[in-house]
Amino acid sequence: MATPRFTVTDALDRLNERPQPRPRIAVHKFSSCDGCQLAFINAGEALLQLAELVDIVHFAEAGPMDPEAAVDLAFVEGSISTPEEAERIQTVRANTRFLVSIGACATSGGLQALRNFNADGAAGWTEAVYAQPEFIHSLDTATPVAEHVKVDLELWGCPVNARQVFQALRQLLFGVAPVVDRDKLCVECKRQQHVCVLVAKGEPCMGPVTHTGCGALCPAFGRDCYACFGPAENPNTAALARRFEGLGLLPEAVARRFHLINSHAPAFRIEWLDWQERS
Amino acid sequence: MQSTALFLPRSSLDALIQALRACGYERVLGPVARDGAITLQALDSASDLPVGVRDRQEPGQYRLGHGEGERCFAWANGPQALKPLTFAPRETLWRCERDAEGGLVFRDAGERNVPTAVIGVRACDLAALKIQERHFLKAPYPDPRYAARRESLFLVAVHCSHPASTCFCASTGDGPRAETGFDLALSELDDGFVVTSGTERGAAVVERLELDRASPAQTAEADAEIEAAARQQVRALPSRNLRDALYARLEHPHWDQVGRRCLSCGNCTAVCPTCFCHAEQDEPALDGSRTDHLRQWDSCFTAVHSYMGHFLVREETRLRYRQWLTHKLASWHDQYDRSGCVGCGRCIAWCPVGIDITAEVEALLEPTDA
Amino acid sequence: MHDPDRPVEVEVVDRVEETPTIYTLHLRFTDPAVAGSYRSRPGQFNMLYLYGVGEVPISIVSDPDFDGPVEHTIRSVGRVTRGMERLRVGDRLGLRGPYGRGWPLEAAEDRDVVIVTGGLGCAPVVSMIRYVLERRERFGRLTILQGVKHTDDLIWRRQYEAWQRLPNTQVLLAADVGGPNWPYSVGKVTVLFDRAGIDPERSIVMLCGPEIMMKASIDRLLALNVPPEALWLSIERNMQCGVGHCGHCQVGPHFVCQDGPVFHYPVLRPWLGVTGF
Amino acid sequence: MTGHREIRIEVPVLARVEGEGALDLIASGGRIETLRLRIFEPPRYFEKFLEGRGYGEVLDIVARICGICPVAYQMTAVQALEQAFGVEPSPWVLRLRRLMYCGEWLQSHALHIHLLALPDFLGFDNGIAMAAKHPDAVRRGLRLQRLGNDLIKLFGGRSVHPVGMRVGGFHRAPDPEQAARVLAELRSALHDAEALVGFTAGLELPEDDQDFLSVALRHEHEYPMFSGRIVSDGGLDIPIEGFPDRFRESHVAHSTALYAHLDERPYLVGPLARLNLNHDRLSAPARAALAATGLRLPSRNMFHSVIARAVEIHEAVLEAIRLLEDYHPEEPAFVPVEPGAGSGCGATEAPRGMLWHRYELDDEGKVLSAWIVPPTSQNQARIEDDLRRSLEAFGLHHDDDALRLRGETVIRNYDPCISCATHFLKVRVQRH
Ligand SMILES: Cc1cc2nc3c(=O)[nH]c(=O)nc-3n(C[C@H](O)[C@H](O)[C@H](O)COP(=O)(O)OP(=O)(O)OC[C@H]3O[C@@H](n4cnc5c(N)ncnc54)[C@H](O)[C@@H]3O)c2cc1C
Ligand code: SF4
Ligand code: SF4
Ligand code: SF4
Repeated sequence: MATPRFTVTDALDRLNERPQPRPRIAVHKFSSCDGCQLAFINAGEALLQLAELVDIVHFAEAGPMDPEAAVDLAFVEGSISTPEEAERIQTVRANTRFLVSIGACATSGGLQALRNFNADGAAGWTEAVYAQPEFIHSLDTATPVAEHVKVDLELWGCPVNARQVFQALRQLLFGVAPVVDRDKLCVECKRQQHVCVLVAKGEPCMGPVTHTGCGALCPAFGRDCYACFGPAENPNTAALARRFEGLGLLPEAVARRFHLINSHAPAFRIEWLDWQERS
Repeated sequence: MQSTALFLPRSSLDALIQALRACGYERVLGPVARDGAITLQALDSASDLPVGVRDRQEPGQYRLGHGEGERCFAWANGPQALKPLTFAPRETLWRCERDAEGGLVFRDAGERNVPTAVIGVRACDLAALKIQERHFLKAPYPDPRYAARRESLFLVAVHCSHPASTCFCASTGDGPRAETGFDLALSELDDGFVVTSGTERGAAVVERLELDRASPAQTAEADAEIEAAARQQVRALPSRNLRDALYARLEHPHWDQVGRRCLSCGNCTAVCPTCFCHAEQDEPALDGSRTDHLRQWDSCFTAVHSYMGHFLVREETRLRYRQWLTHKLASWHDQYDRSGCVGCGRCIAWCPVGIDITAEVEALLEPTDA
Repeated sequence: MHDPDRPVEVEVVDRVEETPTIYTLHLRFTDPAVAGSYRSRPGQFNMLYLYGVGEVPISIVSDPDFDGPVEHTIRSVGRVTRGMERLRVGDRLGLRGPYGRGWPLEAAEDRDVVIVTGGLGCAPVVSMIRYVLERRERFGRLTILQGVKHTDDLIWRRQYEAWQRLPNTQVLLAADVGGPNWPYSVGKVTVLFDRAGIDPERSIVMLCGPEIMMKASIDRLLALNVPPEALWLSIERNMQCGVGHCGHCQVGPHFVCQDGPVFHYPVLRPWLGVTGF
Repeated sequence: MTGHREIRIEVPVLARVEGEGALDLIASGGRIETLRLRIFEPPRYFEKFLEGRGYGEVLDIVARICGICPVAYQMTAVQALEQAFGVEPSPWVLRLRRLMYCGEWLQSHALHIHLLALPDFLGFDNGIAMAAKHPDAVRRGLRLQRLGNDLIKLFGGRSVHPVGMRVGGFHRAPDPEQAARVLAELRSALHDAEALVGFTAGLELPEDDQDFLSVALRHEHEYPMFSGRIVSDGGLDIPIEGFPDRFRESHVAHSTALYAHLDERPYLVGPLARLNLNHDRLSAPARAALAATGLRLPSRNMFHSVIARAVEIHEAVLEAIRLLEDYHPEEPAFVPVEPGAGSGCGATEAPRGMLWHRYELDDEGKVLSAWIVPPTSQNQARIEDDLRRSLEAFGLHHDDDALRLRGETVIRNYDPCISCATHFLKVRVQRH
């Protein structure tokens, strides 16, 4: 469905019905690089300001520890990749009024979702990587949070942008649904007035199918976007892939463009499969 | 106002830049080759200009290269016209502060516009500027921000002598000669420029340079180059008014065909010098005490453009493309008495998949059985 | 130059809960100078601004000649309107307006006014109904035709019943699905036209509601020989600025915010029902 | 009561460390029976993902191993790939890389000192709670951390997974205006950075001397960041290529991270190891500030790690100022790269210690195999060793809470980055 989801009605009502004026928030970590939590930890002054607006009851990396506490708002980083995580995410959901998944790992499985495409499952890899594979408990897949529990708001990106997170948080504190902008990166790239690297250099830029949010960083550095924010709304991946082929990429290289950080996201998965078969 | 043609030797180009500064234009912008394209940047001196640089533009492709000689305007337009200077890609419209009692105070964002001279404006850019002025400054709600920014500009046009393969301004009647709307206009010859002024303030700037009159041979050469430029154009729109033809083809099967190629990425609308769609958004401070109300470029290719809560008026790409094309080439006639296309060809060159408006129109006009 | 994008502050002086999802806000300008110069027409709208959240176009339902607060009846559907639902007396908002063209008051004088609305009640026509009722002598018969999906969707049922009892006023209601407590018609709003006894010569028709409903009604009205020139309709499109700049509200060549939201049917005819416009 | 108390301490999730780990401790009769630092960060198989990818994709992939030190991963990988292709980056590129790396040291160390470690020494649960009582200290930390992030952003647009590096150099030279702004910020932060050295040295740190082996890079004249030989205070002095001959990794049941040993011994990498081995390479002002604290080096007290971090912050600020002062952009900001079959290895000093990579590539420049040894897995054996000794030295008569806190404090000295630790390597018994 291409229609933007602006309304998060039930969960928002639950959030707005919280008894205490200061919301209680938690930041949970699943399989991830910790980079998305840094949106908070790197926020500097804003982090201290936040601590005055809300009670941060659980945020292991920043210190507060109470993983099982009931909260109003839970931020979840990371994908679900072990049996323990599959259970823990249920507890997190049960304990929060509103759940926001942050980052590519949580919204699409992230980079580690590449394991989902391994023919012999993750087990095969465990054997290859570990001396004692029997010590490793891992699922065959790394999947987005929304494949396990109901998610009320998804913030994409690897990593999420701090501005994105704080704007969403501010809107939730106002009691309204955050704006989720799923426009293509090109829209922002042009606002920033970068010279298009696809047109001017023939680079296989993923911008035309990628969700905006980063501020068009890669084109700002004169390089092609590698889609760390995942698919935009209404992405015409097929037309872009054909264009990449026209730029001289082999089918296998075209396939890889869609098979990196958000490989598990349906729009990219389909395109990867298609070009994988051609190569 | 039509002034006498003067001649500015190439070596005096710096003097022109100085004269503009002396007349109070704190910022002098001009073409600079950067990141593989010719873009408007602040000029320190004439040596920043793209001397000997040539461009090659094709659908979905733009490349810079090097040519012969000293000329620094021997290229067609770059990725943006004047639009970003008058219609800002993102700006704060106003700020609002909320006091402890909940009272709201709305304030101006207080942005100051630097008096700016722009060298190298093309005929198509001027035509587009005039269209946008009509849009943003129309009664009863002229936009004061647009007005102030427009007011702060001094425009030095350069008549086109090197159109790209993507240009078709001759067919829309908007170029390659800059007819009006400039303060000064230049025609580049090998050893210098034929200069005419279009306004009093333009004349005041050149007066400082104490230039000789251009010789008849020089003006003749300049005219010949412009005429040749018109003849060189390989693309064209079939008519200056396609309104009825397009309105009659709203259900043409070709919309599906182009819908399959189009990325709906909005690049065409962003580079189009006449597109004006924008969206507004609030950006409150974390502590909630104040908020900025922003406006930023939007595009009829985005979902939010036609968002109506329970549905999108234009969900499918073909409908978004049709909205764009029929607005540009048809309903613009109803709104502003002319087409919204000035033939600059940017949407062709800067479309990542090279969709060509002239070719799409041609396909739409072809008779079908449907 | 006046800044058409900047709102002024208004205060909520009353709030009426119409249904669980519809509420009416009565707004007072905190600057008396602004209040003194504010003039609107039925069918026009304001851009209402919720602090830190955003602006939405909302029709004005209060009487234009009434000096009191400006009234808006709002349905909670999304970000902004749901946020506004939480406003209480004393809270502040931003307001810009009035914008757009309202109903053709002059053309309606001395004629029978037929109001056709559908869906969950339609604010723009409420302002017109009230306008007529306040100035009863200037208009002929008032006929209100309202269609709803479910019987529960009819808000202001009591209001309709009150209007029904007024002289020279006819109220006809239809629901797609009837029920035990539904004494009115069952079916689409179009089933009401035959019963309404519309005089095609004397009537001016004002429509507001979902576009398919309006399209079907217009077809029916034309079949009853109502001339196209007697038809007016109010439509909605996404609006960011309300002053003809942002481009979102275009329907074909028309900017709904400036050329509408009330359109003369012949003007809008080529675009009505065309997917994508 | 010490004698027969059976102590069972479980810290199910360690707070204030990056990633997720836990500590299990079973002791009885005044002796520790079992002590396990469990790292259960889920496996993420990076070395497998890298296989078959183009060399141009490697930097974007390895960055995602760790959100705290993505630059270290990119720096190490770029070094290995350049070695494999025989590319010599220009001195300009190398200077800028050093500058960018300063940013990461700054942000990582500032974060660790102020938000993660300081609460231990000042008696708070966490940095956020501490901010109310020590707003100045916390704000100073946040300022330094932001400055580090700003430095990284100059080169990559964002501090987590920056996008500006490429094999051969940078995609684009930093914007001079932005660089000038960062330089001004750095200058005004110099005082903070210098004061921090004295401040950390003035903390009441536990006295706990132990015997351990320090390992770090060592360069002829620079404080080590991304070049040099691998040295130890036990006399080791080898080129980085020699790493697999002397260092071994093994896998244990309770951890998804691997344990590394040098000649069968646990060893330390990280700020204290670097400082122990390289304090003579600090710049003069950094050496002076350090001397003023009276700290004697080499130090045998792991709690001095916090001081070492402050010294490195000071050094990073000084170094960044020096490098930015004569900054001028260059176009292009990279040397062209001709990919080809081969292999290369890289070693750099990540904030948490030495990071070692090795890649084998095919003739198109696609990765055939990747081998990554992060600092935290190198430290893991050392941490367990330390815990055992420190807790026994601290005294097992302390109550559970005190033991738990001391245990956590000891672990936090190493600033373990658990996400990093779990990108395990292929354990190849013999490689050469
Ligand atoms: C001229 C006019 C008069 C209106 N009068 C009323 C009225 O009196 N009472 C009432 O309840 N509603 C009225 N509406 C509809 C009302 O504007 C929308 O319901 C409202 O904008 C939804 O905003 P939201 O943020 O709550 O919803 P969301 O679904 O979150 O929408 C997000 C944004 O999209 C835009 N948008 C969404 N739906 C519409 C829409 N239907 N029309 C225009 N923009 C939209 C707005 O900018 C909105 O902020 C009117 C609309 C128009 C155009
Ligand atoms: S989405 Fe990216 S930055 Fe965020 S946790 Fe996952 S890998 Fe790290
Ligand atoms: S550089 Fe990429 S994101 Fe920017 S306009 Fe071009 S294709 Fe789009
Ligand atoms: S441009 Fe693309 S890859 Fe680069 S940061 Fe933005 S979304 Fe990520």
